[in-house]
Amino acid sequence: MKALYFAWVRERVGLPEEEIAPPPSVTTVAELVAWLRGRGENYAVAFADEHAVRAALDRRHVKPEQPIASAKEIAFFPPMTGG
Amino acid sequence: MKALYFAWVRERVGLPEEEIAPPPSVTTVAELVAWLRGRGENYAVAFADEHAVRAALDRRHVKPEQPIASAKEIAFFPPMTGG
Amino acid sequence: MRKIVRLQKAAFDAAAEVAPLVAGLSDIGALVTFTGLCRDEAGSLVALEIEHYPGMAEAEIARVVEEASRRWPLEAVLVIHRHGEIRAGEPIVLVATAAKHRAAAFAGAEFLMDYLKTAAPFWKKARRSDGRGGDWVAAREEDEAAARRWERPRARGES
Amino acid sequence: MRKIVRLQKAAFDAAAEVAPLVAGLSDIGALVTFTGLCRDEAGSLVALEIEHYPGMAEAEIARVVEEASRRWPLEAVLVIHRHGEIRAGEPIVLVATAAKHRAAAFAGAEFLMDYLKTAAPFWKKARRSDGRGGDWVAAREEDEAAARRWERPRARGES
Repeated sequence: MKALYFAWVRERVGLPEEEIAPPPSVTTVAELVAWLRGRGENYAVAFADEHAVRAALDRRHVKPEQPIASAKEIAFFPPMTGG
Repeated sequence: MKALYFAWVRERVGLPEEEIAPPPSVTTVAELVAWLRGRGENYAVAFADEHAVRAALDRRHVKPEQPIASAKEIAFFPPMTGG
Repeated sequence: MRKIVRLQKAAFDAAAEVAPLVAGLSDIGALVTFTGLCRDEAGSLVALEIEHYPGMAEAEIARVVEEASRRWPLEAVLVIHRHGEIRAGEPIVLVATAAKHRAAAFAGAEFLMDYLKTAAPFWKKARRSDGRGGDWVAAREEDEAAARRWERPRARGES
Repeated sequence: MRKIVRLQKAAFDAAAEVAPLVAGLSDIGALVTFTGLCRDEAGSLVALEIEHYPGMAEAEIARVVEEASRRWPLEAVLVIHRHGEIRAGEPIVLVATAAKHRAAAFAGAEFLMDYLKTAAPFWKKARRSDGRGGDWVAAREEDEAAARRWERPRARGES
């Protein structure tokens, strides 16, 4: 699946987007975050505070407990500051 | 004192404004309305419904119990419909 | 606070009126404008004839603007209200408020409109397309209720 | 309901955008516009860099407009949101709502702004006049609170 990073999550990860292939044991957004955290210092820093990062699955806001199921795109970002 | 009439109060009275000289026994807005009512059929019709007519003394909204005191101008009109 | 208040017969262009209100103000985050228009009521209304109480209308609007600026941190306020004949589709009233944050600008504009509706001495007579003689527009209980909600000790966005 | 939604880098002229939204609509009594501007924060801010999530930003705005039109009898809705560099004093977002009566137009515009602030995927980075590297603007708890008030079953002006 495709992972997108925005704002300071993007800056800390160091990438705007990438293809990721989590193992089958990763079934929820929270589990995916935990898995990403283990991929390197940059991810560990970006996802250090669980409550600071929001997620969208296939472009819809989701909670950490949301199953990833067959989503094609997941995005991580800080709380929004538009308008 | 000067009396002003607006909207359908003006139409029913038949005048936009006039000089009036109520007797000294007329001390409040409500008493002035009662006195006007006795001045003719047009006034009786215009002031038939006590709750339908609002008043302003020297250009400030007032309640019927307000003393007229030394006001120079009194206006009568229906509820406002501006904006 | 910058302030523009005007009564006039002539139509107005909302954009042209609002531009000078905020010109040069660079620390404004929110600008709310409200334009009240003459509805044709599904084609049944040709025009409104708006009567006003000269002198008191200006005084009441000034009082309401003053009260709004006491309640919210507004940087600029504009009120333009027309009188005389207003044809369907034309603007009747323009209110604009500018503030650092949007809660104050929105609340200020709504407050001004609610009070203009119920406290400013203007009266509307309708001219109908069926040729019927004009009827005076009745005051709406909803407008009275809208104005009453500001009587609570403090409202949202109030500082 | 007439609907205009656009994301763009370019600045916009609020008046020029709103005119076609209501052109030819003669049974509208209320037009509310909200312009969100880039504050210079007492001279300390030079510009904002607004990042967005293409695709999702459009989808979220469409969803929020849809929800507003379900809650209030709106005749026209416009949302324009900029991204990229926005200098102090420039407009960032424009929301306009038109309805027969003002309660719906005001409530619709406030609702749209509260949701754009908290649900549309945009992020602001500030460029400061002291040359400091940009800091990401933090979300305001007031904005979250403003959005939450619409979660009540029915709000004022709702039909």
